[in-house]
Amino acid sequence: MNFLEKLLALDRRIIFLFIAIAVALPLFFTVKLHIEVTPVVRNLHNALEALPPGSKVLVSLDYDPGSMPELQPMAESFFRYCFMRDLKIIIIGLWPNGPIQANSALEIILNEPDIKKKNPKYGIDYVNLGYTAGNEVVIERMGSDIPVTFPKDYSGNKTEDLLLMKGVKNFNNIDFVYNLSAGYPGTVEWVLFGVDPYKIKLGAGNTAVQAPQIYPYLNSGQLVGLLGGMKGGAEFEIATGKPAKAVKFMFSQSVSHALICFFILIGNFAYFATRKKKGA
Amino acid sequence: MERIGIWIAALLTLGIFSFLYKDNPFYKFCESLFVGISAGYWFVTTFWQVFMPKLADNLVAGRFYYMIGAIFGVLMLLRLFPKIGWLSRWSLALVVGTTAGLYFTRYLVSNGMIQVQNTIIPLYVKGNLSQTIGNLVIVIGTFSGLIYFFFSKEHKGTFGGLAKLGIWFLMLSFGASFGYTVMSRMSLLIGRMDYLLGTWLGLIR
Amino acid sequence: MKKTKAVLFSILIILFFFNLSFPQENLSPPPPTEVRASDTQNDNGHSITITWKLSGDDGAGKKNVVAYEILRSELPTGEFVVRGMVPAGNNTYQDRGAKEKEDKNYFPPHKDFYYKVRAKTLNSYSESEVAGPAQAYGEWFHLGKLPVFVGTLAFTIMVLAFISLARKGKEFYVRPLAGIDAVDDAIGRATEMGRPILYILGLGSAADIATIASFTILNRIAKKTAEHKTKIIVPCNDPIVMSVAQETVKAGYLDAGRPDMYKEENIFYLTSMQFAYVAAVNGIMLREQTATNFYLGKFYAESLILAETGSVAGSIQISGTDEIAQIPFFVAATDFTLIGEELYAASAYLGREPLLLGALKAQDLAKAIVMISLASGAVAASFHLDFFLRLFTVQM
Amino acid sequence: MRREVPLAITAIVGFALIIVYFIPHPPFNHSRDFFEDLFFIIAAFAIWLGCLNLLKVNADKVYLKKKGWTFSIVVWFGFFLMVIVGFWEGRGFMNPGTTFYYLYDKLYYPLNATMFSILAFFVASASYRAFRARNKEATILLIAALFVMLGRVPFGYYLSSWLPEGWRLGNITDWIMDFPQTAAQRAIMIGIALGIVSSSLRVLLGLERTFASGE
Repeated sequence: MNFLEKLLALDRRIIFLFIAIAVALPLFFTVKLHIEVTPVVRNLHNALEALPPGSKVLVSLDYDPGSMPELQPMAESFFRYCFMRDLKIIIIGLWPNGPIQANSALEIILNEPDIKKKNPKYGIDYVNLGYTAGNEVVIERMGSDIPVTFPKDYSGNKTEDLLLMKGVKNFNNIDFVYNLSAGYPGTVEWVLFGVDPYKIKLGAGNTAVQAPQIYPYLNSGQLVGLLGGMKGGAEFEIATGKPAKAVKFMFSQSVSHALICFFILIGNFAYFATRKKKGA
Repeated sequence: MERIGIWIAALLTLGIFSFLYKDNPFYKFCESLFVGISAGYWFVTTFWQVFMPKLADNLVAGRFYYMIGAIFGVLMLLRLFPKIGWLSRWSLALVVGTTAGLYFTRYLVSNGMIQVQNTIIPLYVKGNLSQTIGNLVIVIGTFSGLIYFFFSKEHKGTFGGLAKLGIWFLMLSFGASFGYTVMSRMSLLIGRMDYLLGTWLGLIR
Repeated sequence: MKKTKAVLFSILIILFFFNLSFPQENLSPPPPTEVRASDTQNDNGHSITITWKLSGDDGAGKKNVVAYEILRSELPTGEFVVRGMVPAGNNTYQDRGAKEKEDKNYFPPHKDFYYKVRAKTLNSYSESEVAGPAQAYGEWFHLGKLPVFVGTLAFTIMVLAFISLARKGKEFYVRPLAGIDAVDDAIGRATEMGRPILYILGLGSAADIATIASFTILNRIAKKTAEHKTKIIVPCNDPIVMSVAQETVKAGYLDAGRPDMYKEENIFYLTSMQFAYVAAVNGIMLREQTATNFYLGKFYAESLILAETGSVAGSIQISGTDEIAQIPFFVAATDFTLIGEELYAASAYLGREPLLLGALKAQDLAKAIVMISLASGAVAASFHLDFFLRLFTVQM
Repeated sequence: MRREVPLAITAIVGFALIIVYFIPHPPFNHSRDFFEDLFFIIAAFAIWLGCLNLLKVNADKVYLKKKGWTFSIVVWFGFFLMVIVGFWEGRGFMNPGTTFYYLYDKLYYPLNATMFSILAFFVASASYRAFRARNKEATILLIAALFVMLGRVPFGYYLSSWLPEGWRLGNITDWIMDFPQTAAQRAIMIGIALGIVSSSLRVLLGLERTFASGE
């Protein structure tokens, strides 16, 4: 067995160890990395910047804790942005866990000093209407009547009694929709059942696994912008000038990607080198 | 209570990770717990989020035709009794029919017609070279990709060349998905590591 | 009468020329005109659509109209109530309500309603004339879905036509598919080596189209293994999938004339847990030293783990799925991959059954139509013609 | 009876659903929702079936004292822990602050998330041991993957910052995602659409009938 063959037969536990180090070690360092904001994120940010203060933004959180590392930072940075810009937030979920995720993100954001100064109030600056079963049918029903689709908010208050919901009947009264999605129902359903029939303006954040399947809708203009995976989240944080969790994790993400690339190259090199020898 | 919970969660996380070194009783324990807990979790969740709202509430509201769901559901359970187990095929047939019926129009529209509609774009955009090239790439890529999936003609000559181009487009897109999937998995691992090192041990902030 | 008109007119002219007296803000805007109310098309009968011509001060004139309010009444002279509001610049509104009688926002069909539109500035408003009566009613056919209807009908006819051609004995050509050609070699190899074949149906339920396609492929492969007297192992992760798989394999052995060789214990249920299932399958691969592994059906995150283990164990691997996110791992780590549509086509390939081939042909014809429309549509669109685009435009 | 009835049920339900798709008039406009509900209800029963199966398999293990039977007790424990707490909590079982949510947050979530994060390790091992540029197609795939993996993290910027703006790794990745990737996704989606439509039709017409075979 020569060196290359030995290399190929490397115990996978050594590879595992490399990955553990590549992910864990960078977490201890705060490195200021250059994060470029890609056009798809820039477009989303521009669309949001164009909203005048007081605009009503519907946020649909369609994921469960399984996708938290990727989507939770996006939820947090979006809420932070809305409070700073005085945009009114209406939270819903097509997944049962969505509104719960929203609450845990709000808990963090509302305790940040900058936001505390603004002192956003429930019912005036933000509401959480909870979850309703029915997948894409919920979107259709919201097109005709939001208070009927969500008669009560998460804590059991009547939706009509909430100050923020005064005058909100259907998508006509919503200025922007932001969707965080980890699968079905999610961004694709919002495009097909929200954007196409009701002409809503839609921006989305997706897990990286989902993102490539969402790109066709970006290109056709049905989607304003997209945050893809943790990197998308980091770009949004940079674009809004508030680097937070996703930016912090980017160093780990970088190192681990580089390591995977290195593994692919080395593995293939060793494989073809040993094969050639055998062939000769 | 919160602190105890964090300790339990951290130990379970380590237990699963221990499998990477080798199979061991600690991992076996965590895995068995996971099997039991997730079955229980889904049992409870479907009860409160499907059973009650979709079946019980509708029956209470007087929509008795929802009994059909209960009947076919019970037929499904007959599988447990070998002698009349074949009756469960009826519920399977209903599920298959529903899936096929719903998928037929759903896929025809959202994956088919809407994608075609979005691909019918001008090949020449006045004064915008990069958009022109981009549109060309999209139309040619979609077209040649479909050629690859064409089964009635052998991939030879010009046709074969287009099919080859199609498969290159497909592979490029698979490469992109590959990269994005790796990104997702790494993010999940970062999330766990952050939990262990930050939330649990407090080593990083 | 004439005199008064003339006087009024001259006052207006004077006001216009001197532009004095009234502070502008108190002037109400010109009302919306040509208000029309009619049933909303293609709906279930609980909505009326109102259209109007914008007020003269909306986007033009004083540009001070900010919104329109839509009011409804059951009588032309009756009490009008506000039904909704849209921002300035919009000239349509769909007044919708609930379909349930007990809902307080219930919108009764077949009942007369009258509408008014109110143009609002920040501190005043003006109302249009009353429009109506209009009734809401449900349609029996959704015109916006006409392209889908045509597509459905055309496709069904194509499938039936090709099937009847096939029944009459017409031979259809299909091009060779690398993954399918490899199946025979793979089974042969397992026979030579005297090792078993592993067949994984994926994590889908028995109702998933991918799983259904995989059942048919399993049936053909079981037949071949029966002919070669090679053992086939099918671990399942769903009890229903397992019992269907047992029947499928049994039928394959029957087709090959070897029902005696069928062993039910080789088709078994492991667990429904994704990762526990994979761990168990990995164990089988290493213990049984399987010569060939098939992964056909719905696969999720486990695709990578299966493919890696098989690759390291040196098995020939043939994979196929319609889960787009998993195809890359199969392409990179297995020997042959059936990509998306190829998986559905595979059952027709392996069986060479005329009926299935007929359906495949219809699929190809549809694809050809799509490709032609795509190419000519793009050319037409370059000259700003949208005929082809409208062919595929669906209104939900 | 055993074979014809299922095939008939499938065909009737399936074709009815396709037809009502085009009818907005009541009562047909709700029938799709109704069948979707039926689907979920039957699926809920199927989960019961799965759970009963799981409990039975593990009870057998304990009863026969098979290898590792102690772990089967853990399975039972986990299942009934969740079920008892979940039923006791009632409809608001998942609200933060409930015991069920606590169990979810401290047991289910970490176990589930860790199971998935283990994939990161397997990706690494597979990229070293199994992802081979075995032919031209796989080579293109791997090269595109390398581009995206590097182009999507800040490292890509440092690797290619010497290139002129617009030609860096990040820009190339953007371009791949916006155009060739989108094109290929559409081709696959259209192909899958035709495949599903045709397979559904084959199932409804009773041509693909393996699912109806059985005892």
